[in-house]
Amino acid sequence: MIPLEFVLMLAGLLFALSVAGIFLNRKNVILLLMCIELMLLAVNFNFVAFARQLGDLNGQIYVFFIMTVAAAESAIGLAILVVLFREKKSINVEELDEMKG
Amino acid sequence: MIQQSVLLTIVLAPLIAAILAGIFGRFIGRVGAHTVTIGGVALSFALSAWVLKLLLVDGAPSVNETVYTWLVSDGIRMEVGFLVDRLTALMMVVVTFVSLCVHVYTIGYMHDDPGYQRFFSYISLFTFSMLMLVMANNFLQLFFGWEAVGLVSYLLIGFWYTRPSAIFANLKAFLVNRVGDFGFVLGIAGVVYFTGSLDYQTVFGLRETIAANTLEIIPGVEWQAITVICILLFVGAMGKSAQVPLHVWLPDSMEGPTPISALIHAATMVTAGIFMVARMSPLFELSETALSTVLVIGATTAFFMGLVGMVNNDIKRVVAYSTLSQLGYMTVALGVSAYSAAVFHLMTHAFFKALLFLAAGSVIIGMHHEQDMRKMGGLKKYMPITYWTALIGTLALVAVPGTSGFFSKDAIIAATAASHIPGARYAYWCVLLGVFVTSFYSFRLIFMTFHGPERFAEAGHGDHAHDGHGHDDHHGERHGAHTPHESPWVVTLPLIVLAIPSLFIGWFTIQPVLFGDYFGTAIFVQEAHDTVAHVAEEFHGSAAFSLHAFLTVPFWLMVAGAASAWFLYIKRPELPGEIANRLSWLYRLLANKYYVDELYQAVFARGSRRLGTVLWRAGDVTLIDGAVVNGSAHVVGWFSGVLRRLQSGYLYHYAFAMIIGLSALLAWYVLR
Amino acid sequence: MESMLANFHMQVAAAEIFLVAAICVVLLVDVFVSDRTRWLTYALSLATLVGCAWMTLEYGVDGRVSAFDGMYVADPMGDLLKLFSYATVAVAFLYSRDYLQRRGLFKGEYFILALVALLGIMVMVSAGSLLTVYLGIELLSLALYAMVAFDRDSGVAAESAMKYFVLGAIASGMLLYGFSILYGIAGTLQLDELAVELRGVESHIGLVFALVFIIAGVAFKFGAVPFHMWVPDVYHGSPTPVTLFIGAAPKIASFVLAVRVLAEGLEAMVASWQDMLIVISVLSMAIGNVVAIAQTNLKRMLAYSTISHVGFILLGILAGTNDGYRAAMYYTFAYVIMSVGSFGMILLLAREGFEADRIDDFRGLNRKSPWFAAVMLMLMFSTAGVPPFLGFWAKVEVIAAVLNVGLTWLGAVAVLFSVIGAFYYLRVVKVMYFDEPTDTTEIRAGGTLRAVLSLNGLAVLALGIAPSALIELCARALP
Amino acid sequence: MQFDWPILSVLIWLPIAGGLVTLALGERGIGLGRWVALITTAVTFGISTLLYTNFDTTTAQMQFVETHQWIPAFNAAYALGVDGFAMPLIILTTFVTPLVIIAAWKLIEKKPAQYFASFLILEGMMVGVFASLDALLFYVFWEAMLIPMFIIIGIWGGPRRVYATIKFFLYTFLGSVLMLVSLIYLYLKSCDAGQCSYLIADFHRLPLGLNEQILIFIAFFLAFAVKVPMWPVHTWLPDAHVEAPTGGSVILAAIMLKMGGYGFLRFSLPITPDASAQLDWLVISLSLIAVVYIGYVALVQQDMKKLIAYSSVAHMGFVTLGSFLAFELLRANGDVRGAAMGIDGAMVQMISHGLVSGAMFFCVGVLYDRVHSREIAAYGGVINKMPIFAAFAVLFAMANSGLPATSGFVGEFLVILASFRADFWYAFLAAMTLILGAAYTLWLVKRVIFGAVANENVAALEDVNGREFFVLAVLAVAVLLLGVWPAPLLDVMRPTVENLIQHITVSKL
Repeated sequence: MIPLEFVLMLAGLLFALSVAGIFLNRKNVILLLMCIELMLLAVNFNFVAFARQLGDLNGQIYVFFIMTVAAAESAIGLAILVVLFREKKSINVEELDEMKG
Repeated sequence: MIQQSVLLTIVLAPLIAAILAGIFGRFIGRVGAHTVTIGGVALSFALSAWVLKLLLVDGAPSVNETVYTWLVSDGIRMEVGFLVDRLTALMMVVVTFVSLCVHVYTIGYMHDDPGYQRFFSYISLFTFSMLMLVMANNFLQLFFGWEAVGLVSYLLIGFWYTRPSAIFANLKAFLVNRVGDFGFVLGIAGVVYFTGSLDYQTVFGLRETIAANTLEIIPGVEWQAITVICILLFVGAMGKSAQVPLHVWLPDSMEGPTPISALIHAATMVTAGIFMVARMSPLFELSETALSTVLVIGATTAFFMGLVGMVNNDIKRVVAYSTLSQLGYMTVALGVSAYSAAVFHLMTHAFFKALLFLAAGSVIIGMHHEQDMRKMGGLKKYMPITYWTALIGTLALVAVPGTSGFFSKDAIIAATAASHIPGARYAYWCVLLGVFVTSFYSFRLIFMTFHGPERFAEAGHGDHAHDGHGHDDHHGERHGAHTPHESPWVVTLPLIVLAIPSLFIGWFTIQPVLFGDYFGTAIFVQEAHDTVAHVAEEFHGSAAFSLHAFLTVPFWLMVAGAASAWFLYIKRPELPGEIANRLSWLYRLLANKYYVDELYQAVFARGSRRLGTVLWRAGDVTLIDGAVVNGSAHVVGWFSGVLRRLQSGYLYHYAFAMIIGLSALLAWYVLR
Repeated sequence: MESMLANFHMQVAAAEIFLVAAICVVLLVDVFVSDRTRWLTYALSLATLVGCAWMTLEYGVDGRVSAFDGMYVADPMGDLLKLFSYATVAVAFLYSRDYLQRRGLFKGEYFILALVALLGIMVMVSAGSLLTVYLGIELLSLALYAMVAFDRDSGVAAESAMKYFVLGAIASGMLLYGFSILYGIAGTLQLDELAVELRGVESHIGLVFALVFIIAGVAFKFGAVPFHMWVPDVYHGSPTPVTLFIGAAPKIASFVLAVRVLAEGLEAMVASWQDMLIVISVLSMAIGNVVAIAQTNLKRMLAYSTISHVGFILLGILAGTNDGYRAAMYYTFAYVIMSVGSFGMILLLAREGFEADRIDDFRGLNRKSPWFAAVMLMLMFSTAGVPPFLGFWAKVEVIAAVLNVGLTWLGAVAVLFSVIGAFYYLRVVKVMYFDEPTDTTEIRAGGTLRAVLSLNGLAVLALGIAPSALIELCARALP
Repeated sequence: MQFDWPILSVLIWLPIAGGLVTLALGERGIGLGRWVALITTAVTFGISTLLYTNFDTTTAQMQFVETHQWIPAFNAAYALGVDGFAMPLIILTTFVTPLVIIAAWKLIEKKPAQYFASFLILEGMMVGVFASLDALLFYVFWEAMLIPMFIIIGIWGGPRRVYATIKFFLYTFLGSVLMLVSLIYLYLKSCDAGQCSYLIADFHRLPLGLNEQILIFIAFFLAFAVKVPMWPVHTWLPDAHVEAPTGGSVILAAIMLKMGGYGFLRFSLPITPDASAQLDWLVISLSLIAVVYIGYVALVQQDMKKLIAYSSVAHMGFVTLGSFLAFELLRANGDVRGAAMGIDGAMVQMISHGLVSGAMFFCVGVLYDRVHSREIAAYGGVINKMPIFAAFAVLFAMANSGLPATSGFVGEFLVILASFRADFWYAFLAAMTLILGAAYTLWLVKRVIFGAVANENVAALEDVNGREFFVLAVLAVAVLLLGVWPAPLLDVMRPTVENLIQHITVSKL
């Protein structure tokens, strides 16, 4: 079977990827939402792997909760996105700089 | 037995009078004011005389008692109290007597001055302060009187406060006196340090312990404590008694009304320093160094200030410089431990110098407030009383044998000759030549004012007094050529009253005061220094003393002075000008009073103002406030301006910041 | 079956359960009421809060009781925090009404979302396991994201909502990542078990990883530097009532999050997280105070002041002692009271087409209304930590806490920063008292707002003169 | 002597209550408000005199003590009491405040009710500072005091009032925050020692190591040096004074500065004696710098208020100098003879300076109300138009330059005597004030009071009215009385002073 370390590395990689995605991406807000999803997935990997390792169900239960919350989260995110688009007629991250200083 | 109530009355009568005249002046009116004050002073004169009688005739014991405790700090009682022995009593009588005369004189002199009541209240206040000073039985009260007379003199010099010159002069006088007080306070502090007391008797009792101690002021240099203290105290005396180099205020103080010049700047206040040193004789006797200092400074003042008097043309200033030089004589006497002689000269001088000043004042009235002698002359026939009294004063001043001035001054010269402490030679020559100088300027004054051609005809038109100080615009009179007239009786009466003692008092009092033990324990002289004793050996009664004088150098010097004055100002009036041109450097040096005023003005006045400006602008404003206080504020502001720019508004920057923070923490932990 | 339910101890969670039910009711009602009868929603929400309060008091506990198999913990501290949250939310409602009505925002959303957020707070307060902690956080955060954006016609609101959302998501992502590793190491999600498990373990790389990620998450919820970037924009962008709400209740949540996770779960690692928190809190005090000086917008300035205050709250927590936590709690309460008041002042002055959120809008308030100028004065000086006001005692407590663990220098640094901070509060007082008013329109605000705000101001003074009441309360909650 | 009613609490809260009433009456009710203010302050003064009449001059113990639970959580008590240091200062406070009220009677157009209220509240707090026996309570009053003064300068001040008042607030705030830290530190130490307490008396007994003493000393020093103010942290004073309204300047100079000196005597010396012994050179040299340096700076001021402000700094130099002589004396002579005199001098100087500088600011106020200029150059020959005023001005000027028989002399004299024991040069530099003080004060008098009428503003002047006359006369009487017979004041303090000295000469190490 795959050793724990590999999974953890994968998860870490995914996490790093998502983070990088968030602050490298200068364009599209949608991308941000996807990165966030990715981040949560990385976490899920961890939980599942550890749960498997420890032979303890709690971790997997946790994953289910995370998935539900993630759904809700992206729903809210998209809602906000819609409002934003109504106001700014754009979803360009670089144009979200009305407030600064 | 002398009751405290009597002493209190003596002191408080003038004070109450002053308060009445000062605060309620506008209610009691002019007459009220001078009645009250003259009454007060007369009362204290009478009582002082009585006290003197009690001490002399009835042989009452001298009083030394506390009135009340000012405060107690650190176990040291500071009290207000009276020490009345013969020295004090003498001073009291002199002060109150002269003051009384001046009060009466003032009625005439200030006759049409709007500040009439104020003036009377001031001079009464002065009498109070002076009495407090002389009657003190401790340093604290001495210092109180010391400063109080200074205050009154400040107020009186600036009496005509609209005159720029007057308010300049009074500020100057106060500050110069403060320089003296600066030393005086330190001296007192030293006394307290070594004796733990301010009371005369206690301090004198412990003087040996002071003498035993040394002070290390400059590290490594041990100084006799007694010397340091005495010199510090004497610095105070230099301020009050206008000794070189603190003499500069006295000539300017002539800005004050003439009665004041007579009372404060001739007869009484300026002699406070002399009195103080005499009082402190037990201390000064223990330090030859201090005595030498006193001696040299006194001698310098006596001679060189006299020289200045020779070239001055302002009648009051001439008298002022003569005062300086006479004070110098007294100081010399102190220096050679002839305290009794000093006090003796103090007394006689009080009479004849007051007389001279009042006479000068009378002349000034007669000349409608003209003070420049070059615009006078021939006044003899217009103001005879003034002339004769002035002449008497002059004779006393130049020490014509028999007059009061002669006895005191000759005693001083003799004492100086007898002294052997360092500086005695120098002092001797100074006082000797001083005689010539004195008689020259004195007769010069007499001749220029009362004899010779009548120059007042072309007087007037603005620029009388050469230095522009002279005339008194306060009276708002027209100046011009009107014939001088004799002054009213209120003016002349005091002249006459003062003329009498000026002539005779020396004759009768020299024996007891100088050679008898008049002062008893009040004055202490060490055997080694006892110069008066030497004089006493040659003294065989006043008459003999006077006769013998005709064979002495001083007498002929005096005659020479008088003669040359006559020659230059009556016989050949054009000569002085020529001499002035011939010796122009000397003339200018003297006419400008050795440029001391200019020096002080440049160094102290302007210097300290410049220093202040530098400290303020550079130190406070620029460095502390600018750099540190506002600087730090600006730095913070600048930071906030910079840091707020990090809040760029870009989402990815925000995220980036988070990541940075996260990785920084991680790195920190993983790598340590 | 009964036994199973029995060891659930559901009644200790009565308040939460009631709140859920109530939220549904309000939601339904709100659907059917018209704008004219909207006050019903308002009234019901307030009633709900009262009900919650009653429940909490009724089923209050005087010891630590855990329910739902340890997922849920009830303790005196929890009860106190909950009660305080109800009060805060209620005050927020009372303050916000006028403003919302004037701007046609008087909709159900605000109240319902607020209640949901409150539920989230309550769940966090009573969280007994990493799972409940997470759920609570998300309940709260999601509600807040929505609240920020709920003024659909405001561009800045949407923008700030988006920023808040994205960053918040990242933060909870980090937190979760940390949780997951922690779970892997300790093998449990229960906080109390976690504490036991970690006692033996000596700090190793994995643990540090977990710790750093968790700290990052917590710091974000607090809005501590360098995880503070969202705070100014969100405070600035969202409608003032929302700013008021965000500025108040969630601080309690952040505090409890720190206490539950760090103090209870990771107490074994105090040494490690103390250092991190020192760095974070010093940075927060520095950045917050310094940058606030440059602000012209009052909401934004208060945002930065919040950051600096978070620094102080962290001081209490990083002390790692019970006194420290108590001090932090006290500080949190004090801060919430003050910030609610400050934003309340903005709401008081706001009117149609006038936000009153620039500092200059307070010009010459002393002319217009001496009383409310005085209230603002008290609030400002209190926030600056000047006696005799509430804020001073909060500072005293936290400083005492850090001094007590030997971090004297930290105390000194803190007070020095508070001096820098004083400057911008003074500036507000300055414009109110020393400047002439620019517009002379009278304050037109409802009676309730005036009354409650006045009480708020007086509370700041009263709790400053007689602070022991609140202090004792905290002491009883956290013995 | 103890009353069965809490006299000190009354002295604190009566004015504050009066202030609140005045506020409540508002600007419309000012007619009544004025009287409320006046009567409250007058009554307060009346009551405060009871402190003197019933004061037990035989003991150094705190008197009129009240103690109540305040914050049990950290045993902070509402503890009040006075000793020989506090009592005179309290009376000074209650004495000056009514005068301020009278002086401002109808002159304040802008928000008079708030003006009077601020002063009343301020008075209560100032009394609180002097009366607190509990460090925390002390600190609360100490800081809270800044708020009304901040308002006073800011609202009723001159053109640069905002800068001045913010500078004043931050300066003093910065000074005192570190004191708070060290107070808390001391509290925790007392806990280690077994019984937690914020009582100052307990701090006095607390044993402390040298290093912590030095740190604590520095913290206190910052707080008090700023208040006094000592060079170089004095620069807030000239600005604050110049911009503040007359009443503000008076209170600032007369009372607030005294709190610095009071703090040194109450906290620095007894709590950290060893550190004081270590660092007294610092305090002494700063004091002497203040006397000389500031004397020169005052000489060149163009603004009357600034000049007086600087002279205040110079005079307060004597307070700090006198307070810190003890150790120097111990080193120089092996005994502390003279230390008591130094502290006596410091205390008298504080009271006297309170009266004199207050009076001088009143004088400037009188002129300012007529001509609306503080520039010396704008005056000249005032005496021609205002003889009575001129008389007062000269009197106070003389007091300011330390003329005997005025209160100004007593303190300086004692301090000079004492410092001579320590070191000749201390006395020498201190005595410079005789010259400098006279120079700047009398030069001011010369340029403002004397001379011919300078301009039409001066020509238009009219002499003091009854109200101003009353204020100045009362102060004049006080100044002369204290100068002619200071013994009563000294007697009140003696036990306290002796107790302090004998406490600080015992090392805490």
